[in-house]
Amino acid sequence: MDFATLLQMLDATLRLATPLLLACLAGLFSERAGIFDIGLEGKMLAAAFMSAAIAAVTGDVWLGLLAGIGASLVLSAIHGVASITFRGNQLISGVAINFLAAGLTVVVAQSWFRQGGRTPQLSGDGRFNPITLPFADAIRDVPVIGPIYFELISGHTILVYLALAMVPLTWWILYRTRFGLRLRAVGENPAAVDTAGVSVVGLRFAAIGICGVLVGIAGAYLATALQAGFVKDMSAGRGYIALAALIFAKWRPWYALYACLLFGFLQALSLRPDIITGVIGFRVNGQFLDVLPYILTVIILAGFVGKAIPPRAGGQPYVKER
Amino acid sequence: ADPAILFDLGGKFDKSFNESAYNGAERWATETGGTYAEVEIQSDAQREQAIRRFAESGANPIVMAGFSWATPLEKVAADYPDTSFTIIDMVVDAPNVRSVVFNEHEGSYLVGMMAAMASETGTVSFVGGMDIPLIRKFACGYAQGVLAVNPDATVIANMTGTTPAAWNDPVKGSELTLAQISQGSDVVFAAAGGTGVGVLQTAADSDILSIGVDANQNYLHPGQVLTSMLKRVDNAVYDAFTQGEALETGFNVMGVANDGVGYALDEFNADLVTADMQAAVDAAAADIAAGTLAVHDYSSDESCPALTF
Amino acid sequence: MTAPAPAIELKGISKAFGPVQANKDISIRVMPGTIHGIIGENGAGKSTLMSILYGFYKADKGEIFIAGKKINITDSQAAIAAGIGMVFQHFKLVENFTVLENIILGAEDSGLLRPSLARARRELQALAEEYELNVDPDAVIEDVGVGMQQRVEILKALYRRADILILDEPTGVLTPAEADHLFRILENLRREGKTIILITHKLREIMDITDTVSVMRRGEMTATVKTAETSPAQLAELMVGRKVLLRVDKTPPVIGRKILEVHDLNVTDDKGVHRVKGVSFDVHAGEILGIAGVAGNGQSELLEVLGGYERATGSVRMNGADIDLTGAHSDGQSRRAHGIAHVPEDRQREGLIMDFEAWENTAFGYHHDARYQRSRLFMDNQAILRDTAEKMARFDVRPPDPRLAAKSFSGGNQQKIVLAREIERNPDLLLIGQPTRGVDIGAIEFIHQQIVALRNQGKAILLVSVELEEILSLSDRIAVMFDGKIMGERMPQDTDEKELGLLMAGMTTAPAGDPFQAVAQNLAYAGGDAVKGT
Amino acid sequence: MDVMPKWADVILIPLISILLAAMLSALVILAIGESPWAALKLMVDGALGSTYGWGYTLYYATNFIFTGLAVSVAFHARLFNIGGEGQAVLGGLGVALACLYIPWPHWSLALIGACLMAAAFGAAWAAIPAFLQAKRGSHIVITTIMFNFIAAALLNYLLIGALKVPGSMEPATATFPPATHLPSFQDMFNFGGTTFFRGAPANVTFFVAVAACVAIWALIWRTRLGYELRSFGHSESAAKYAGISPTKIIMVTMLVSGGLAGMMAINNVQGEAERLVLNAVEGAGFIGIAVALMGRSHPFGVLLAALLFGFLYQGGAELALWTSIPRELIIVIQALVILFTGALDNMVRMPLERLFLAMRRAKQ
Ligand SMILES: Nc1ncnc2c1ncn2[C@@H]1O[C@H](COP(=O)(O)OP(=O)(O)OP(=O)(O)O)[C@@H](O)[C@H]1O
Ligand SMILES: Nc1ncnc2c1ncn2[C@@H]1O[C@H](COP(=O)(O)OP(=O)(O)OP(=O)(O)O)[C@@H](O)[C@H]1O
Ligand SMILES: [Mg+2]
Ligand SMILES: [Mg+2]
Repeated sequence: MDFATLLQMLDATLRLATPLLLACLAGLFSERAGIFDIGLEGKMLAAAFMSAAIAAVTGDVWLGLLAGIGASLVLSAIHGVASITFRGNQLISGVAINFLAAGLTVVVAQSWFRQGGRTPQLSGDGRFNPITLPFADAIRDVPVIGPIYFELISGHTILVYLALAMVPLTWWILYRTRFGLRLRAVGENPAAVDTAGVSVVGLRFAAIGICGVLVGIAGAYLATALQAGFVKDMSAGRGYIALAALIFAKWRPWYALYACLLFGFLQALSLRPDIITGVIGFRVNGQFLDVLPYILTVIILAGFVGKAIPPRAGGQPYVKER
Repeated sequence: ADPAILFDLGGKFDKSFNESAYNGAERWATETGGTYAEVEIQSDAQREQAIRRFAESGANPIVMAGFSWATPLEKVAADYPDTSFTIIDMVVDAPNVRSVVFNEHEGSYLVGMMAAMASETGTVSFVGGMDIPLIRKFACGYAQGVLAVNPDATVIANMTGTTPAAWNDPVKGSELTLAQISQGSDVVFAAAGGTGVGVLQTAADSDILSIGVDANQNYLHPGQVLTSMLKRVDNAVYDAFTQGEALETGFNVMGVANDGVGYALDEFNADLVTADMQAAVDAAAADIAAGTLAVHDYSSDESCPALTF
Repeated sequence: MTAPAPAIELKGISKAFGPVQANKDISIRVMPGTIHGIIGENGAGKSTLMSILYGFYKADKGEIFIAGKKINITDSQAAIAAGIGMVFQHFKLVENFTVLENIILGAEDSGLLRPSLARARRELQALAEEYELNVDPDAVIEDVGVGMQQRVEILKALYRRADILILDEPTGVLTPAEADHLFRILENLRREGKTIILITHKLREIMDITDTVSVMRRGEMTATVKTAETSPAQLAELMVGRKVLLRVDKTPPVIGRKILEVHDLNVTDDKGVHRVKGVSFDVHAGEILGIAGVAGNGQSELLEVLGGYERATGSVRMNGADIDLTGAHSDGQSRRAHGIAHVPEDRQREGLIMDFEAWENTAFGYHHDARYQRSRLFMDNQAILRDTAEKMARFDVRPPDPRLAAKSFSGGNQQKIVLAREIERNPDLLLIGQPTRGVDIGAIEFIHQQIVALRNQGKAILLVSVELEEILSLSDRIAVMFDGKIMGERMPQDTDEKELGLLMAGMTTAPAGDPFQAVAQNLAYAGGDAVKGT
Repeated sequence: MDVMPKWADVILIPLISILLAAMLSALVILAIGESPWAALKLMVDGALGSTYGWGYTLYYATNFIFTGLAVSVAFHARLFNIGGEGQAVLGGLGVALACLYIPWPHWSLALIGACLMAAAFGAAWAAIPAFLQAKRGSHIVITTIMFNFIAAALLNYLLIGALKVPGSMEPATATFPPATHLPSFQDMFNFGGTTFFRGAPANVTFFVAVAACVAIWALIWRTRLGYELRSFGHSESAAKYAGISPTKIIMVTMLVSGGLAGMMAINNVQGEAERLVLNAVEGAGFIGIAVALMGRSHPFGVLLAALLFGFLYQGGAELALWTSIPRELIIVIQALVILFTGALDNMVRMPLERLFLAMRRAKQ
């Protein structure tokens, strides 16, 4: 594999890892606050649809992004009402949300656009276009760093950079701010937060609100940056892979970045069977690469390679009065 | 009775195969003022039920677009001997069934020639949908056409996947295209259903040429789609609808010779197709029609002289 | 000069949890700079009342005045603002946070953590010096002992400038030395003018440290008196609602052969803490061996090992046969096959399935019994129902309805169901933990009689209880556990609460330094619980 | 103390939840410009108006009975088996292997063989997550989700490789030999010329499913294993006290659960398609969650809920055929049912409890 190919692979990795990363960080906020969220997939899908639909109708991708976030937030709110207010089962609520999104996006898309569950193709300002970073053209021909800067680092949509910036930001929020301290505490022992005079409900809603925004951006990225429109089921299991990445990352922001890059790389790799064959000398089945993230996660979960301990209060509603 | 059409999974607005079938039905409807029944299924399990319900409701003839209808049709056809069926892209051997298949390799050969002539890098590519013999037939014909013009050209061929989901994964289509571009391709032919939308989009975004499939897709990115490999599914549907209940059953091959396949030329790609190109392709088409030029059909022996998969 | 306003005044507080009326129209006044005790049986509503004061629960009715001003305590934030701090029965700490992080949680100065942490570190230093509250600010909670955790909880309150400190059963989990330390801290706090409310079951603690005391019974406040003007006997009567006089009539034991031989038993729990350290003892037929000790000194683990659901090393022989302590056959079923019955310490978590009906609970653990089977495949539910009805009649379980869910019975009746199930199996050895915890007086009497009757039939009984009075009145022989070890064995007629108290504190002889103080301290433990047990 | 009478818990609450779900679904239909009333009529007519409709309704219901039971059994042990989908996929593989490679003399023997293979394959697919939960504490919800994806990939791998018919376009096995074809309702209910259930896929498997309901009922409420399983589900600490091995219960429960999910394949693979296709399960594994929640994990409740979902599926298919309402509407309804009967249970329950409490207070 030559340098240019490697760059191209890494470039694809970055593109494919972005939605995973945004969703993974979204899940991180939610689960760190003690709310399990297997509804990432559904929220991403709903956001993808709404962002594409609104971008198509208005021709303004930023409005689309807002609409996508809005859709995701609505589902987050349902999750919150079910699992925080009414102390329902978070897993079941997540399952319901995934189905709700899978069904509603198609039903609404079909009755709105009559294109078989698709939105119209987006163009121009209706989608996020790649941005060229300063000096990218200038240093393009400098050996090694030139191509790296031009090919790999420059030329992505704004959302890619946003996702990357979210990693240190998430770390900083979690470990350096009051909000982060409380957020982590509420996922470990909500009673401690409650008796310290901080609202458990408020914190948890805030957490799933952030989760909704981030995964909403992930969905919008799919439909308006990676693609130019929505198609049915376009999240294609990315929400679950993000969940796997979250476990893989042991609920930590920097690890989340590495896990998502790894899974993104696997996805990029499965698109280039020629490279795999070239590097390892025999043909690897595409399905195998596609499910490798899941297999790796199961192995991690099994605790054979470093145990992943979820936040202690995760998954349980905070019940004061029986 | 009214005729009926059953679309395949991508839905009638997939901008390619199903949409072509839909256009045929619409053409019949506007020309004759007739009405027809239609359904877009969402899953394989609905197929048999859909055929039965239409047959029972008295629709005749019933046209099915897509090879996946073959298995349920084989099962059902005998139950409704008075109904005529048409299946496109697959052969079902029953007295009341008309099977329409296309010589996709011939059409692909023609657009392959155009790709080779338009390419500046000498590398062109192909993105297929689901990895099945039918799609390899496209790829193989395309590669033959490319090599006929430029024996030194490189043809990169990728399939999107091995499940029906591969027909509807524009994200993957787009990534495959980018990978091919990085390998030097400057013309990409998409035979991938809904996935092709992503291929054409990315080609347009990256300023390379693309080739559409089935329906005329030139309009999707004016000036950036070199041409489209036309597979006249619309004609097949139109024919069947027009013949009505007295449909002529049996085996029906549509190729270059009877205008079943071809390439698209319209105002959107007029600037891209040079006179030389057009002349060469038309000559080849004439040869194929005359039988003097034989394009190898992948599905005849599951092998391709011009491409390895 | 007018009297100062009470630091705390509650008026007409009521609170119901669904069908349970936990607090009924409760009023109470606590003067500033005093220590006010609250006592009452399990479930009397003490914790509920205090949690309402702290804003953890919301009262259905009633008013709260702090320093004479009516305030509306909607949540803990409001209580903290009013200068109230509370140390809960179950600590409210974030296990994987450091001490410092736990202390600033909810009381941060600004959006950013660093300045808050720095200030907390400084202030902690000052508080530690002022009140003898030494903690390591950077230790992680899950790595430190309960004593330190409790100090962190107190520091949390002081850091928030609490003038009123509520402590809910603070000594239940402490060693005598730690409790001693705690009381010194409380004295210091009182001297500083803080108001303290102390919930406890231990009358001796009340008598020793409080200025006034309130008694709760079944959700109601039955009396508030000056400590100096009352006696333990009077408090006990107020607590349970009638004169407390209960002696178990017992004939001298007829000691038979060795039933259970425990030799060099060691238990290490999942966290790697060494819980039981080389314990050896025997239990004979016709004998009750009582194991005394402060909660958390390894008794629970000992019972769990003998009951078959905790792993151990060492040797245990039952009727001369070795018992598997680690392998595949180490479970409750195999123990029952050896003739061991077990009334667990926590009947609601272990002894019963609260959602199961009484008859289903009667078969619990014995569901493989031949008489409960209809065929090889199916159980005979009718047989279980009949059996349950009989048992309920014999043990006077009220209401005698086998189809009622276990959770619908009161604590005493739940315990009778468990006891009936275990005793009626005619075991050679009965393990019984905290037999009367949370059980009312009438039921206590009945349960004690059943235990003695079983012993009179020549069965061996191993009794574990934190109620020293219960141990003294039931046991034929007493072993005291401290820190996972047996500190010594005594015959009940040759010992008294004083000596046992010393052993429970880990001392075999009176300590050299301040013997009087230590004895008094241990007495607080030894005597405190007795009232409820008797 | 019970606040509510039992009937309110098992009948009233699910009923209210269903009504809420139905009302919201009606709103969705209104919003896309169709008439909910007409849609309902069309669904009732299409699903229950003819023996043909019934044949489809019962066919779908059969699938859902199996997956609903699978989820229910696990629920009783407080395990959430969200992997019914993958287990059913593997069950299909088992059925396909049994039907393709063993020369069965008669369908009845083939049915037994296929049942065993389906159950064994489904159980095997549940065994790994179960083992990891029991021994390593890996959250079974996450592992079973992962295993769904792995199952799909595995089947895909086999259907385009070893099991594929050479030259065929479709990722599917060959059609099973005629001796393995199960009698459909059409074959069974053919009295003197009048054919019932003509063309519908309902087949003899329906009776197997009903028998499974009875068997699971007996297992849960009449056997020692069921007793242990329920004990474990209610209180793990109590189960340990009683000498019930958590490992054993988790393993056995998940094996039974996976086996049931796998057995669904005799209906859709052997009974209907008569070959194994890629997407044979079609989400039935997930619908099992809704069915179990609605049926309150009781086999009889599961039977009723499965019939309701069978009706929804067939009715929804009819809607998609004759109106512009896409079939995905069923998924929306399914989501709403899961939401209201599962996650928002307390929303319905809490006011009702307060009502009953107030009524009781008033009586006193
Ligand atoms: N969160 C709750 N939900 C429902 N019922 C509760 C809750 N907390 C307490 N109760 C019930 O309220 C009653 C009073 O309980 P509370 O904990 O106040 O008693 P207590 O006097 O502190 O007892 P203990 O000595 O055991 O701590 C009991 O019947 C208890 O079961
Ligand atoms: N084993 C136990 N461990 C801890 N707490 C217990 C235990 N048993 C009971 N309790 C608590 O004590 C409370 C005692 O209330 P209980 O139901 O016994 O009411 P009661 O009216 O006093 O009945 P009874 O007079 O029969 O005991 C229970 O609600 C429970 O919270
Ligand atoms: Mg209490
Ligand atoms: Mg009581």
